[in-house]
Amino acid sequence: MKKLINKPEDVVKEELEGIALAYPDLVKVHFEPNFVYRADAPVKGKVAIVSGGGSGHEPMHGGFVGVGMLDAACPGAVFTSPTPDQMLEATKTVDGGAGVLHIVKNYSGDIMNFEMAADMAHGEGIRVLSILIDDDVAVKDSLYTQGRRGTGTTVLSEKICGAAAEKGYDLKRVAALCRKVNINGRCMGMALTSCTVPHVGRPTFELGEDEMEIGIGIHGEPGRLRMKLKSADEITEMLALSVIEDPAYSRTVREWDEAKGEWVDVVLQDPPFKEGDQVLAFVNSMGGTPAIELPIVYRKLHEICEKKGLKIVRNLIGPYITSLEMQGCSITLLKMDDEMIGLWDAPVKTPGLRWGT
Amino acid sequence: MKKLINKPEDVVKEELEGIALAYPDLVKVHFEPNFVYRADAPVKGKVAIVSGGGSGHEPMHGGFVGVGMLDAACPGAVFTSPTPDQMLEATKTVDGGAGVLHIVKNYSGDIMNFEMAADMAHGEGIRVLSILIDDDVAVKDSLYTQGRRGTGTTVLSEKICGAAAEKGYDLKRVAALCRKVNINGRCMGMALTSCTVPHVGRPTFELGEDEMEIGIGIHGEPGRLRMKLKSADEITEMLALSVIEDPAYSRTVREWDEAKGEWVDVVLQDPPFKEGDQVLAFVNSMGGTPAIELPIVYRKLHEICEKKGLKIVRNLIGPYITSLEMQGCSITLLKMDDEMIGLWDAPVKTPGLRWGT
Amino acid sequence: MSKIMTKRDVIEWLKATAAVLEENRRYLTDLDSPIGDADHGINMDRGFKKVMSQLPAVEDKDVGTILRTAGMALVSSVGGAGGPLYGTFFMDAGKAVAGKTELSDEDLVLLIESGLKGVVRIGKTNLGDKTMVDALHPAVEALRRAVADGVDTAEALRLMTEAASKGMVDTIPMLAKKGRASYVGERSIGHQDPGATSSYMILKTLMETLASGHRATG
Amino acid sequence: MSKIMTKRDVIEWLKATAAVLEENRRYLTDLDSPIGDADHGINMDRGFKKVMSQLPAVEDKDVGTILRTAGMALVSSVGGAGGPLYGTFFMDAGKAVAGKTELSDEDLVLLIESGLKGVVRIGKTNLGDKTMVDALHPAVEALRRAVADGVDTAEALRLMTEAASKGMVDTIPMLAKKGRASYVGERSIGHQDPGATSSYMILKTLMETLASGHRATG
Ligand SMILES: Nc1ncnc2c1ncn2[C@@H]1O[C@H](COP(=O)(O)OP(=O)(O)O)[C@@H](O)[C@H]1O
Ligand SMILES: Nc1ncnc2c1ncn2[C@@H]1O[C@H](COP(=O)(O)OP(=O)(O)O)[C@@H](O)[C@H]1O
Ligand SMILES: [Mg+2]
Ligand SMILES: [Mg+2]
Ligand SMILES: [Mg+2]
Ligand SMILES: [Mg+2]
Repeated sequence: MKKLINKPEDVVKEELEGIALAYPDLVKVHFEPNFVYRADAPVKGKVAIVSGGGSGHEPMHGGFVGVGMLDAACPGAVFTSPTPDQMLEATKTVDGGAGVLHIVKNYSGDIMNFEMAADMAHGEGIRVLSILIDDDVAVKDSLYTQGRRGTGTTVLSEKICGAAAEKGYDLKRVAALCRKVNINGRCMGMALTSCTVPHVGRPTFELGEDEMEIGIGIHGEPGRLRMKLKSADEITEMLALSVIEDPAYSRTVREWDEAKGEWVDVVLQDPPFKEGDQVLAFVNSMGGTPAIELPIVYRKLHEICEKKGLKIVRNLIGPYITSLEMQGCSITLLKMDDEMIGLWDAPVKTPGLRWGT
Repeated sequence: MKKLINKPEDVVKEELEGIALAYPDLVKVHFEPNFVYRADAPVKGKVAIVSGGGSGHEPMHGGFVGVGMLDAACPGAVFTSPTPDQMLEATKTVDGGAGVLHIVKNYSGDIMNFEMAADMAHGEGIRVLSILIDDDVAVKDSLYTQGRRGTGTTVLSEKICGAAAEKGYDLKRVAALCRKVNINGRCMGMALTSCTVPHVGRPTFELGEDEMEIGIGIHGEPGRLRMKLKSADEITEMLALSVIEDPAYSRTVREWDEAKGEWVDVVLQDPPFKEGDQVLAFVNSMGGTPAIELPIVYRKLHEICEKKGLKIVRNLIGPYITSLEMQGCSITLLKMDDEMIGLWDAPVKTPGLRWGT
Repeated sequence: MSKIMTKRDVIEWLKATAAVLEENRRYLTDLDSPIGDADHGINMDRGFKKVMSQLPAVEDKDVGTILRTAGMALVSSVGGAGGPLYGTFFMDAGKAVAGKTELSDEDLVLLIESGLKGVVRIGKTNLGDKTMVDALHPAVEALRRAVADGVDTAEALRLMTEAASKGMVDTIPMLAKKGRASYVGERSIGHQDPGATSSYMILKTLMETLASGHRATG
Repeated sequence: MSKIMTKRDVIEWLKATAAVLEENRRYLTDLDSPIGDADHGINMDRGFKKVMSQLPAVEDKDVGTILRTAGMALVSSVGGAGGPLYGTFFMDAGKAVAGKTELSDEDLVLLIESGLKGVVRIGKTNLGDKTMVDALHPAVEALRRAVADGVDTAEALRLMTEAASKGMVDTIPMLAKKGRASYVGERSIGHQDPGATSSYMILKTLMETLASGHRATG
């Protein structure tokens, strides 16, 4: 295993120490339980947004804490959802009195841990709503399984909802917006190489020199199928068409119902993409794929979107939701409306994403 | 070879096509000869800054074109300096009448090609000054060799000089500032893995599973020595101390003398770092090292700087001057004064670096 | 009803489990590679190390408190799916035997059954989803039946462990419907579920602890 | 003074060089790996392909124009160190024989010597720096001496090529002082310089072209 680390068990702790030293004007770091939070938290009267998940996806989520995005992020061990006490503490720390939105990626672990945390927070009198992100079209069936994973759309929802909270949206409105972002975003990823979990010390899976894995998640979990290596154009076409042509997808998710004071099942349906849609195109590096390759993918994606009548109105290109040093990419398309475009353009000032003032 | 590319010979062309499609508000791309230039070039009355070098170091240089940084960048083939006609055309395209500064990394190829371009531009009546960046302390001797390579300080000089040009500095002043940045910046890099030049198809060098290469350049050229893999703390210490403890370094560089109308030898000397210095600390990923590992390096670097009495007043952490998918990092320290800090903080709006408005 | 398990046995069980999971850290992680994210062994080991660090503070307390403390330690240190599931298993098991310092056969059935119910409640798991429940459920059934039939404790625990083992192996041909393994669809077939495997280990360790415990105390 | 090289020979030389460099693309790149950046063969091949594309437009022109065109094509397509160096080699060689359509022995010496001088001017290269100059310089010396001694052309070219070959091999033990190889310091020792190797190939091709050319024209 070749990594710039010390002991595997210290990776997350030392990473957080580095972040605390590097960005003191943007974030603070709390240890045991571990979470990164806005330097000026709590922001009075503003809805706070908290997310979290396993480490190894940097800059997500810790790198997205700051003005105009997340109020706090809870990093678990590498690829392991964080624990309820992290989320609870983070939630308490950043609540500015207007309530807290939990943005949760759809993995059993994340859901169970975040639900426990939300229940504890409710018990302490804090308003918490949760929105699930489940956008990974590589996972087909939702009826009898966990359903789609949360991938690329997570980053986009954090940016857009963060801007909305900054603008003064109330908790319900931020949650509704997050739900809207989720059902309008779809993602699919692929890997050229595996990644190596520091604690494990060996690649999670073995890929031949001429093989790749399609429909990969962000945890080094295997994809839906393995195939012979293809060209960037062919790979982009496979991912883009899977995303664009994905039919209406419907699933039941659990959300907290404030009026009833209980978790309720909510049925959500993704509207399929259609000609004339305005989209944000997000070409993401899995971590080990360098910057020279991403515009090659974007170029083909642009061509395909044009052919399909989708108009790319914004884009994001780079390593934003990664899988350690895995080489590969994912493509996310998010259907945009004017509200979302405005919020996307709003200033953001975090270690990982920064524009405006 | 596993890369998201189509044909090796099309990598740079297609990358540029992608950049043109992705950032039309920031940059335009000219093909044959290839260069990326500011969307609003030429900016009348502003000194223009042009850099260039082999491809494979993205986002450098093309990703640094835009408001507050470069006016144009000339990408050569992968790891091969661009040709004089690229620099000449770029220079002519962005000259706003106030002259053009060429920022040139100290490699024989870059120097010769840039000198030819400058001579041609002079022949066409364009004011061009050139400043060499040679900051790589891994290269010891300068008396009988090419001297130090240009590495991390290049990025910093482009940001700082870009801001100065934006502020209205005249050509001589921008050049003097660039010279100052260069002699105050030092860098050293290392590799955990080799990179693979697309045209070659195999790793440039072979490293054992437990080996690393210290004092590496940015072209997959071997470093000064190979050793057993060490921890992030040990690696950081090796790099940081090489940079911090590097003695006064003196070399003769060639610069264009406008008054004499010829190239003249200029002797430059780096002042060694000393206690009390304010520095910008730049922890750079070689391309394949993911974001989770860099704060671990930064953390140790911070500790060492503190111990040595250097005060980190600004930092930059991420993949900014890369070597394709190589895993590894480099550390650059740049002694800052108030002028440089102000220029560092000034707004920048490029595909690869963005803050302020 | 004779007491078959003392407070000390419970503590021994947790300690032995911690040792077994440390030993099988790599094995459980390897099982989690082809159909998961290669962390189950790491997670369980981290969790039970945390349990070990919390035990001294409650050694004098009742079985319920000990188990709930273990569960809370797991919830706050494991993360992933394993954290809430095994955390709930032990917290709910602890609640079921709150206040007791010695357990009868029936208490033991109640303890394990309550743990299983907690897992199912939190995980919304069905039998055959290819999870730890596929090991836990048949084990609880076997234990309950044996105790109801008056089988002696050692044999009842053997039957429980055997059922857990069979349930664990039976996950191999299953198509995963819960947890990360469900993402790989058809490719989950042919691999043994790591959670079912750790559950089997925990129950087997229970059997062994009580066997050696009884030997020790005659 | 007899003319030993026609305009057509020059074009054949360039064409044959393009073929040789294409064939040795991998080999030259491999030589550039341990002490450089693994692109010399790629660069030279790209450059001479560009030369080939420019040749048709100047085939009717004089030798000087043909060589200068080749040089400019190299400058504008090779990049790196090789581009300006070989570009200048051919541009300066061309300037030295401007206007001529046939070359004598002495013209050939002048051509190659001017090319070498251009390389040294641009590269600020000294003998022994472990560069192409270490192949070119002894080759020029050998050719000049042979021609001055009245040795016949074929033999003179053989001596030139032999000297280039020896110069090339002599770079192996050298410590590099110019170009990328200088960055690796001591580690440059023991490796043959890629630029010296391509220079040798270009000169060897010249010898072969004139040999076969002379056979062809009797
Ligand atoms: N909904 C569920 N119900 C019961 N068990 C589950 C559920 N989801 C996952 N599991 C169990 O958890 C195990 C994986 O645990 P672990 O690897 O620690 O967590 P993660 O999947 O978050 O990485 C699986 O092998 C499975 O037995
Ligand atoms: N200053 C110089 N003078 C003469 N030849 C040089 C000089 N610098 C480099 N070279 C030659 O150039 C060769 C490398 O060419 P190439 O690989 O194409 O360029 P680069 O080093 O820019 O990648 C070296 O092997 C050496 O022979
Ligand atoms: Mg996990
Ligand atoms: Mg090169
Ligand atoms: Mg797992
Ligand atoms: Mg080279």
